[in-house]
Amino acid sequence: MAIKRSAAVAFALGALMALPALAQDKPKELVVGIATFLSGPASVFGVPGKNAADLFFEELNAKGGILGVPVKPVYVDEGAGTNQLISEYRRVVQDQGAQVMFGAISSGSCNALAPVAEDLKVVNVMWDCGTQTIFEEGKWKYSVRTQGHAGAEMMATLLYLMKTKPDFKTIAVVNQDYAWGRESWALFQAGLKALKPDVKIVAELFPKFGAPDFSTEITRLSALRPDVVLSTSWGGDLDTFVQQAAARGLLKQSTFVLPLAESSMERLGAVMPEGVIVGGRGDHYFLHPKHKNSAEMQSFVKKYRDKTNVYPIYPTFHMNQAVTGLAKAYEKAGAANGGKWPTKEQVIAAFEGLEFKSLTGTITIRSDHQGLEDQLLGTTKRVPEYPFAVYDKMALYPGKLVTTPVGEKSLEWFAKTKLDLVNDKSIETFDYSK
Amino acid sequence: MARQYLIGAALLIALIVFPVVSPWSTVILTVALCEGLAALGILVLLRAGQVSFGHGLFFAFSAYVVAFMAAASFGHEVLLLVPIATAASGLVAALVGLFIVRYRAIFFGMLNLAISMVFFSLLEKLFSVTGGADGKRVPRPTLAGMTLERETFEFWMFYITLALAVTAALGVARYLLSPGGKALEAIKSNETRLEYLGVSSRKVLYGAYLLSGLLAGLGGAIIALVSGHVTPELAYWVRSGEFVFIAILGGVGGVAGPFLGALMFQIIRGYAAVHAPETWHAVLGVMLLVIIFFAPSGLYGLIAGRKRKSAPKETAPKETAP
Amino acid sequence: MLEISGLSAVIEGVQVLRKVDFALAEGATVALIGRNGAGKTSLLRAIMGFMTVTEGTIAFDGRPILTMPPHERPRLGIGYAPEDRRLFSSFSIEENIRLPAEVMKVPGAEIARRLEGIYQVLPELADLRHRAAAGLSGGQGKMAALARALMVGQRIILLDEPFQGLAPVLAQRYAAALRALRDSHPEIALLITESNPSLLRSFAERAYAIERGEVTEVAGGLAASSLEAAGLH
Amino acid sequence: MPPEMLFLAALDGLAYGSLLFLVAVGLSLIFGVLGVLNVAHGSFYAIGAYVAASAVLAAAGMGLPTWLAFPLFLISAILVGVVVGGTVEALLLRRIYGKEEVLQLLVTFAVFMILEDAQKVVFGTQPLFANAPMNWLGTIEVFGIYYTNYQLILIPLVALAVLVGLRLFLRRTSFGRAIVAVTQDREAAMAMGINATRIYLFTFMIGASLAALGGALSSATTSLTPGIGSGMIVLSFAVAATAGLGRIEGAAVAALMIGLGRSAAVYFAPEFDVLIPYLIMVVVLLIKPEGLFTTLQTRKV
Repeated sequence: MAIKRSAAVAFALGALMALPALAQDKPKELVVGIATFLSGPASVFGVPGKNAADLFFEELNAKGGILGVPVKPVYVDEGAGTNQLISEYRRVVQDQGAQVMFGAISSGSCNALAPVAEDLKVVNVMWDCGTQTIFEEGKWKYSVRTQGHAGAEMMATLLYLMKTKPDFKTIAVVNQDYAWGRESWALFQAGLKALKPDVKIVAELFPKFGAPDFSTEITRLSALRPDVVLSTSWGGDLDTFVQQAAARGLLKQSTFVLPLAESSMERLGAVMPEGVIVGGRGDHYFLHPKHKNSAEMQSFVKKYRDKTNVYPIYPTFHMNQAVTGLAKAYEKAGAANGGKWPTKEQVIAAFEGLEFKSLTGTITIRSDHQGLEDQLLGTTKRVPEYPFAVYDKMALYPGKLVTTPVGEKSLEWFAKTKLDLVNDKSIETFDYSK
Repeated sequence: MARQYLIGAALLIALIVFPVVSPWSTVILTVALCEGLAALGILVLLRAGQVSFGHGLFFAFSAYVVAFMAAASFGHEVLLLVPIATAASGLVAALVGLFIVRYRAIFFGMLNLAISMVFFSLLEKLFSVTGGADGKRVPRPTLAGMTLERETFEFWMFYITLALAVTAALGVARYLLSPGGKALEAIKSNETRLEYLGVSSRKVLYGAYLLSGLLAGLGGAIIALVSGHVTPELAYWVRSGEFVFIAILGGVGGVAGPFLGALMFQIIRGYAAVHAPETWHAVLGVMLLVIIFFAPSGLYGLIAGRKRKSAPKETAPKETAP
Repeated sequence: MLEISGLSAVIEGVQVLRKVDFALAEGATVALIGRNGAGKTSLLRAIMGFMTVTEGTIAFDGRPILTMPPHERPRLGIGYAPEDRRLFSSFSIEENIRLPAEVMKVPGAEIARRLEGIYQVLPELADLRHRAAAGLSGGQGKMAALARALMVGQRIILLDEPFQGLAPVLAQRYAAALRALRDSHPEIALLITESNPSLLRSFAERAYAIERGEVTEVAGGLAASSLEAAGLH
Repeated sequence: MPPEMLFLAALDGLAYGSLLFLVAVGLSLIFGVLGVLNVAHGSFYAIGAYVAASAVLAAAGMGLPTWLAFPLFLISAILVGVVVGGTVEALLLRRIYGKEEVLQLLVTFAVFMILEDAQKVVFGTQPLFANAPMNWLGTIEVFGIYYTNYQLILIPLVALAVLVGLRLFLRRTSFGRAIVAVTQDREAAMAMGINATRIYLFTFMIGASLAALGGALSSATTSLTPGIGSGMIVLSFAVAATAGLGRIEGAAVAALMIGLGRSAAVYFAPEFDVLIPYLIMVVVLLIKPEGLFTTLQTRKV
């Protein structure tokens, strides 16, 4: 608190400048700035991310912090708009002395922050954003992503759809009208054309982000009766869409593919019927078939539920990966540095090739700073244990299988997809079990 | 009079010294100056009793011009980008102004809002051209032919912006004292009388609208350069509302007001971001209420001393010197 | 009944009433004569509570009413017909006339009774009662405004320049209506402002002159000689 | 495109336009009477939605029957209008009537900023929805396509009831007439014994309640997330300005135009979907500066 206040005073008076700790000297604390949505519609991810971060940092500090240095998170509101975010980001680095930044949730923010991080020479962990272009079109020395990207998500979704419903003939898409909605569809479409060139795309709808009403879209889809309806929407938009579609019988007419539905499952409760294809931007799921009974998972789910009253959703797992990845990178860099406090450059170097355990699997950071993360998809099923739908007929796609190789561009890689990928031997499958 | 020069000079000296004492603040100060420029444009229109809830249009337009030009090979120079983008915004203001000067009061504000929202929606919708809601990155251009490191670039951009802001403020002050500026006040107090005198109030307002568009455009061009990224949010109505907020916060009594307001706005927002990252909107809202109810002539009025407390219809003092 | 003493008032810092002393007795008819801008309207508005009063008192039946909010003053039985009519244009004539009684929750039967009385004084309005107020001529409008003031003016009626802008025929008609009112309701006090005193000569018992916000009583009422003495002719 | 699709598009537009009308008419009423363009109007919509959804969920939690949701919508709307709207008017707006328009606007802008955060603090950031009332009313089949009775019938009916009710209230009741009188001439109305201060307060409460009612009704069809108010406010501005500020029937027509225009866009030119309301507004204001339904002679409300 005292630090916070002095920072604010410094801000107001401009009298003080906290210099970043010199390399090798262990700082009194490691300030980690976290850009997350605290306002606006995306706070459905931002606030759970923050809640999880509070838990993980508390845990980390209870175990002695990173290399014996306590970690202190500082939050920045992504909802304030990109320009404001950029100046807040700078302030946290230059004024509050953050050596590490977590930025951010929105791909737009990540794109905007990556060059700023280069300029400021600060370790930038892209903890949640998905755009695959960031490391495919740019080279960022100081930025690293501790999770998979949109390409991996869409590839796994496509493979799962091809496997569970191989003979569909028509598809319609209803995505939010912004970069993610557009990009994810472009990727999916490229892959679909390669695997199933005769599929007819009957409607491409991009309702406004945050639209309160999808009646017209639903009427159109009801009339067109596509075999498959894909929507990569999330948050309130997805909830609204599924609710309105369910009420009007559309969910019974078409097979819905909702790659981000994991984060809406608990809220949608009884609305979500069986037979919907769902995913969660990676292998994150509190009922992960391989890890749901691990001690770490059990303790996290309990703590998180005690704090927030709801089950954890994917951003909390992404936050876990960012925090764990950071701690492991520091340990690796520290070890390489003879136990001394590493420089930021050493930490970044340590990220390359780093492998660490997450709550649901293993993350590997590639040489291009992109994380490899497994992808879990399933089909909804209603069970008596939970008042909401759970995953059944799950398939776990290894990150390496579904992530665009280093040096290739996702869109081109998708266009080359081969059908044998659908039944690759490395894909594990599971059914729901208590 | 002397007091007003003092305020301006004190503000200027503080601004000149600040970045040297506290280098991390240059960008925030530059952003404040840009918002101050846009708010100065609002002030010009407020003199005529007109309030625009759509100046984000000009702000965003020039910012996007910068973004597009900077990405192209021929526009990689600050000294080229800023004047061209500002002129482009001026052109838009000249076009919009043609019909908008026919409107007054709430309709003036509404139409400005509507046009800026059309532009905002286009920026979001035309994903393949504008990058949609994620916006566009602005690569750092050269400055007078030199390729600069971030810190040096920001340092110089600040002083260039400061010089531009001072020039703009002095220019606006002169304008407000000129017959055109005086006529502007007549639009607010008694437009019919103005017309009787043979002055076309539309022409007068057109001039003011053009000027305010240019000022907002200048601010937008620079903000695109220093933040290195443009998003449609620059044209959103809340942003336009902030400009009016800043103008009132600073006080419309003198041209230093908007800059005082912009600085205060950044300071409060920064302070709120540290202490209440989840409720910084509310902090700003409360601040705005406090100013409106307890210091209706704004910060400028507070410092310059309130002169006309009794006249409820004219909360805006009429002194025009900086 | 209405006692005004030492009343001063300002509009945007400019003094428009200066230490006005003025009295209106039960059933009296009083003229307030003055040029445009002399303060006639300001005095009436002060009585109705629309002025910033800087000093002095206004008492009604011995009770000070300066602190009483404007909307409660009509409830004392004060009816007010502003100079520029100010009828509510989207209502019909009768709706306009009924409005003040309705908002004061006067019982329906009583409203009907009063309406009947009003139509007796102003019979031409009875035929126009369903016409929209927006479409009235100047004379009809004045009549309607008078009628509306009558609806609540059980004690006092304030008429601000009722003859202003009326053609001679209509002015005569209006004066006749006032005389009819005098006859049928002798208990109601009338305060009429005018710039042309000759119009009121036939029925005003007392007259005051107002000049630059200062009020003086015109000795001997509106007799020609005293008007000349007061410099009003 | 088969002709019945046009009809179906119109049905979608009707439901959407009705909801828009409910919110916009409150804004228009407040402007017509108080002369204040209330930027915080969208917040009343959002708060109404949150309160209604919470009430419906709480009632369901207590095992109460679903139909109770409908009276709860009304109660929540009035509660929000009276408590939140009333507080804003009595505490803040009352002090700035007669000041410059821009100051009044900014006061409501400040209220908007404060209420945006207040919603987050009170209701959290997770999407909230309570769709039981919508499902309870069932669906209806039109040309082989299912519509919810809630959206296709209930919401337009409520909008119609509000339109007719407001009209009757303003024309036929003495309180309504007092509102109209104050709108046309505040001072003359006071001289007729009308308490203008009270009229302002009640009008503001009614306007805010209407926005909250729109929110309450939408809470059964849509997910509530932070920021729903700020989108709604510009849309209702567009409706109110297109109609002519203060015009009640006009707001109904303009809301319908925007609703129909939007759903036509989804069918024929999806790219123009979000542009439609603003384009309609710009075009109308350019041709008729005071809005579609304002003539210089007639007064507001």
